[in-house]
Amino acid sequence: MGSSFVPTVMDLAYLAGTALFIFALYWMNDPKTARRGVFAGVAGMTLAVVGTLLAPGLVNWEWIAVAVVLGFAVGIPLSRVPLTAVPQRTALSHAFGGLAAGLVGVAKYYLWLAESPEQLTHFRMFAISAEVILGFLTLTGSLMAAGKLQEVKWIPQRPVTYPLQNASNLLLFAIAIVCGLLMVIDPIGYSYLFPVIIVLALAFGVLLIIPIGGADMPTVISLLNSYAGLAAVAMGFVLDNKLLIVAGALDGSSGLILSIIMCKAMNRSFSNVLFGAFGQVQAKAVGVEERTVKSETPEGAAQVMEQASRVVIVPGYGMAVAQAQHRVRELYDILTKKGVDVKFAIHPVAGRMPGHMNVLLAEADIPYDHLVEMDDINPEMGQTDVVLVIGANDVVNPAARHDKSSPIYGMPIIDADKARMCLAIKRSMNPGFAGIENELYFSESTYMLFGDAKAVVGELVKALSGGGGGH
Amino acid sequence: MGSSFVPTVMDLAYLAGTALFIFALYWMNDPKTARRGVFAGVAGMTLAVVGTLLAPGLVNWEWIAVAVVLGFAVGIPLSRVPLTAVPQRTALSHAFGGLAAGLVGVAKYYLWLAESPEQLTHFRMFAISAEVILGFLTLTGSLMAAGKLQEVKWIPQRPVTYPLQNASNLLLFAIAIVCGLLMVIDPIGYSYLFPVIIVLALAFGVLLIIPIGGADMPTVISLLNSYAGLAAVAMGFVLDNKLLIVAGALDGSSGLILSIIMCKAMNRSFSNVLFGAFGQVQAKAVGVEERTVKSETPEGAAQVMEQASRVVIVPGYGMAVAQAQHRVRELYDILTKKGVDVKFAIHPVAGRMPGHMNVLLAEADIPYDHLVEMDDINPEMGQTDVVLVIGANDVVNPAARHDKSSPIYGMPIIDADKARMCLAIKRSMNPGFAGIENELYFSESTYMLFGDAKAVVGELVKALSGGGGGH
Amino acid sequence: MRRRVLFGILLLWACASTFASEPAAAQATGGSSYMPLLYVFMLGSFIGFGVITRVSRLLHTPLMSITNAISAIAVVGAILVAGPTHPPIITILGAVALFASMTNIVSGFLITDRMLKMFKTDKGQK
Amino acid sequence: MRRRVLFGILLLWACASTFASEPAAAQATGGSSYMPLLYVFMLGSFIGFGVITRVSRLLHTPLMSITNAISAIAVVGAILVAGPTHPPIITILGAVALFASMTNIVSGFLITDRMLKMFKTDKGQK
Ligand SMILES: NC(=O)c1ccc[n+]([C@@H]2O[C@H](COP(=O)([O-])OP(=O)(O)OC[C@H]3O[C@@H](n4cnc5c(N)ncnc54)[C@H](OP(=O)(O)O)[C@@H]3O)[C@@H](O)[C@H]2O)c1
Ligand SMILES: NC(=O)c1ccc[n+]([C@@H]2O[C@H](COP(=O)([O-])OP(=O)(O)OC[C@H]3O[C@@H](n4cnc5c(N)ncnc54)[C@H](OP(=O)(O)O)[C@@H]3O)[C@@H](O)[C@H]2O)c1
Repeated sequence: MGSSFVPTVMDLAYLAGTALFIFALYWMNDPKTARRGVFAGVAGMTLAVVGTLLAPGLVNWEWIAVAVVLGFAVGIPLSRVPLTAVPQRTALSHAFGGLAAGLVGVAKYYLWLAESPEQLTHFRMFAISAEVILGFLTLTGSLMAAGKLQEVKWIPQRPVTYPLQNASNLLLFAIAIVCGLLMVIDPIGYSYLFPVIIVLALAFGVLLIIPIGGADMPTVISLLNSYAGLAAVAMGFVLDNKLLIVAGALDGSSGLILSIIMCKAMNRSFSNVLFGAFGQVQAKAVGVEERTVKSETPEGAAQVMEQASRVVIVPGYGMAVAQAQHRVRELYDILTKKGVDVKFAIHPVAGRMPGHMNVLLAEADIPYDHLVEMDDINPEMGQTDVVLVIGANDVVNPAARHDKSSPIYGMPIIDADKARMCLAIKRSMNPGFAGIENELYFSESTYMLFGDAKAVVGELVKALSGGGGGH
Repeated sequence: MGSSFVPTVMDLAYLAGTALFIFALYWMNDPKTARRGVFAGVAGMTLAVVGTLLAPGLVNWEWIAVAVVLGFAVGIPLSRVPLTAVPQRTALSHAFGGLAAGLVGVAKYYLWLAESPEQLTHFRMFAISAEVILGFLTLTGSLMAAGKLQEVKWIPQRPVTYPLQNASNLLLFAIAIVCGLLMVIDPIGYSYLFPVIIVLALAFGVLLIIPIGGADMPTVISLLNSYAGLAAVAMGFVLDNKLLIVAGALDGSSGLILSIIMCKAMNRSFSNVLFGAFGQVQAKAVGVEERTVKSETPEGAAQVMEQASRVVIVPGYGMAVAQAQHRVRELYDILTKKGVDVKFAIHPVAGRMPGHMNVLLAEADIPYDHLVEMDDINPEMGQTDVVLVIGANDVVNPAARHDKSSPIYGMPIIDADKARMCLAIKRSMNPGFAGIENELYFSESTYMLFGDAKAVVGELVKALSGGGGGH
Repeated sequence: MRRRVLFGILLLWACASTFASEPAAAQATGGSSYMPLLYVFMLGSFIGFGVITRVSRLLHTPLMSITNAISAIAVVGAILVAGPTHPPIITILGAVALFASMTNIVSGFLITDRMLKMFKTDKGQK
Repeated sequence: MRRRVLFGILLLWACASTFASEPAAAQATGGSSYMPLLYVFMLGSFIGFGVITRVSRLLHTPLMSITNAISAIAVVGAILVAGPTHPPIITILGAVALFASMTNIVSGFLITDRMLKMFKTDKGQK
């Protein structure tokens, strides 16, 4: 009973952990059950860790304890980053995930090579190669992505291109694959190729990210999430562990689906994101004929909104940068109190990560049932008195609907131009992410409110509360 | 390469078969892709069969060929039954499924017992017991259900009850379980218990169905589907075959979910269906005060419908029995041609199996996008001029909404009573499935059209086409 | 509904794992060989619940007949019993099982397709 | 969307099974031992696609961080490398991997919960 019983407890812990992870993601389908999902995830992870610690033959308890304590020491501060830094944090943590997968693969390979080479079957070697390539590629790729997002000085934000870039990257990748295949054929004889694979994977991660603009990073991060998941799957194949395989497959599909959703909402293809060097054309798009722009004072805007019966607020990346969400909340409160019907229109790729606006507005305690998705709010736009655009640009650019030459042509947008009046808060007439002008801001019915989003919304609130007077 | 290669082809065929079965059910989510689903199912099954035929050591090709040919010979006619007989056919085929699972379990047990008793591990024996119990229980249970549905003479339609029925059934089942457990503990020593288990399972299948009324059979059939699936799962555990396990799990969940849906739509619980002996109270429900019923001639009804602008047709079990769907199609055509807006209101448990009305109306070529689900049509009932109830009863009984003492209280219904006028086709004032009177038929605004559904609808059509005259 | 489904999954899984721990404790060798099967069962049930709850109400009758056909996958076991050299009685059991499964496969898929062919929109076929 | 997802599943699966057939042909013994793992992978991917496509758009940011935490399941491998008696260099690799995974677990779950706590309806908490 004694020693044969422990593996069974471990097996059951893994089985239960697998089910809990599935429930964790299942419960994320609704904000009401989502926190239960986190609980299930934590429970699953705890079962997995405890089950593993029951494995026979573990002795290096000090090492384990130190690593765990350090993990907590670094992990807790990392979980407290401001919401605007969440993309970077996510990238960084994919780097950690890649590192862990890669290191385990390396350790397992050399262990088997030294102690029991017969364990290195072709299949295992295939799995180890996949794990190591995916792991190290994710490591450097995610570090680059995090750097670009954090706007670290020595990592160029703009896409860097050079002649034959895609061809040489492909060549490099092909070499790594060939080395991997050789090792699969003879895991022991070709053991000297193993470090080569590692170096190639590390280099490939860097080269893959260099030609991608900082602004495309969210899509890339999602893909890297997928790779990190697949690395965990490969590790599962190496260690013959089904929990790892399922958890990895869940992540792999999550990353893939989120990046597909982002690509679709931007009306771009994967290959365009990865190899299109999007964002470098930005500089060219100046020099069109001068057009007139009307601007308005916060006081005037406040008056208009006060008299409206339906106001729709369209938040964008600018609101996130300015951290204006709490002021927006005040604006929402005061308008609602004055009897104005206020809704938020959320574009799927507003901001810089999927669901970005939702979290920000939720942070400011705005009830999530007032956040309306693009497809649901667009039909109501015609009956809206005032649209207030706060730091959004591409997601309200009507060119996406009709200008076939525009780089964002075909991307679904929020029809802010169809409302009776549009107020737009931004600091200048500079373009947004896609680097193109927005004709909405030159339209008859649009009035600009120039300035930082936080400051302008603050003034709106002041004007509204000062002005007093019921509706 | 030679012999070690074949199992791999088999493995891959099974893997692909598993994926295809999942896609088959996935594609059933939409009528547009559903036929592709059947194709995937057939492909998966073909792969499974061909993969198995490649297994080494098969010699009895004549037996296999004969069985396959006979299977086709019986299967093809069975697939041509009229749609009204589909419930019976389904029950019969669950019986076949249970039989197959049970026989394989028996064969495997005696094979291992004779040739290699060490193969009979505790786990395998557990799986075999489960397979045999579930299989044989499904066999007799489904035969009983098919008999009740087909109204075979020597199987009583009404629930049969006797004192201590549930207790004695439970006792029987407990004995079977104990025998099974004893065999798990010592598969060889207790081998004489194996026939006992078989007999108990066969008996239990009969006893389980006896107390259930013929009209509750659809729910029971769905549950038996679930059991047949679980029997396949058990067989998968016995044979160490993952394809069987997945396919069985898919069926198991399908049966369970469909029966849950039915129970919910009838506002009853599982235990009420299984042990409630529903339907035996029917005889008591007579003797209420005589109330007046208005009736109408087909000609009068035709005139009313011709002048209406919105007509909603509520089909029920009576339409299925009378095979009136083709006449209903003619009625639909002629009314539509006269400019009347005609919709069908489909209650989830109208008829005798889930989706019954949809198939019948589809058979009569009525476009499925004109079939509206209960929840979607109810809000429109107030603006409907005429509701035509064709052989439905319980699904339009307003007592379900307000009469707490009614056995169907709480069951969601189609609000036919809220329309300006209601026309109801049935043969008499007899109650429907639940055996209770329907106050709708005594209401101010209801006019009865007595007669067989097919005949009455035919007369309506005649009156409408004869009457001529645009709208 | 969702609750009940979750409950069902948990129940199935709890039963499976309870029984699983028992024989493993009793037999020291190969005690974990059935674990992969349990995983497959658990994951298959999750997929089943996910896929079936998405099926259109319109198609519940064809759904019943297609799952019916799929559960005839017992044909695999029947072939493996009927095929190899065995005492005749075993071969007969296998052949009967094979006949029964084959009947279900043929009639199940054919009737499903027959029903599905009937579903049309205004714009004609499909 | 649906098409692409299906395509993704098929692709993953095709890759997996292609590679799977190769080592099996080369080594006669235990050639099928990895099949259960392939099944688990395939079924897990199906579940992943099914579950993730149902996640509310509202929660895509927390979704990214919770999957992030879950992919730190690599912790299992890290413990199994760091724990047993091995040459020190291996233990160090394992410990670093353990540290990295532990960081992801802690920060991933904490930040997800922090974000989810913010989502409220009009009727207050939850
Ligand atoms: N969400 C995602 O998952 C995701 C992923 C990848 C790519 N993207 C892309 O990101 C873009 C998102 O569109 P978006 O409309 O939200 O943003 P955007 O097009 O990048 O525009 C942001 C606007 O905010 C203004 N702004 C910046 N800082 C501000 C401040 N402090 N105060 C006020 N205004 C400020 C900027 O104009 P000024 O400089 O004049 O102030 C700019 O025009 C889309 O093109 C989308 O394709 C999104
Ligand atoms: N669909 C499912 O999955 C399912 C499963 C289990 C139980 N059920 C139960 O079945 C019932 C279905 O409700 P329902 O309203 O469809 O049917 P119903 O309540 O059984 O009523 C059918 C009515 O049709 C009439 N009828 C019978 N033959 C006829 C003919 N040849 N011509 C004209 N009328 C005829 C009968 O009245 P006359 O005898 O006076 O003509 C009867 O009142 C529900 O109570 C439901 O709970 C359904």
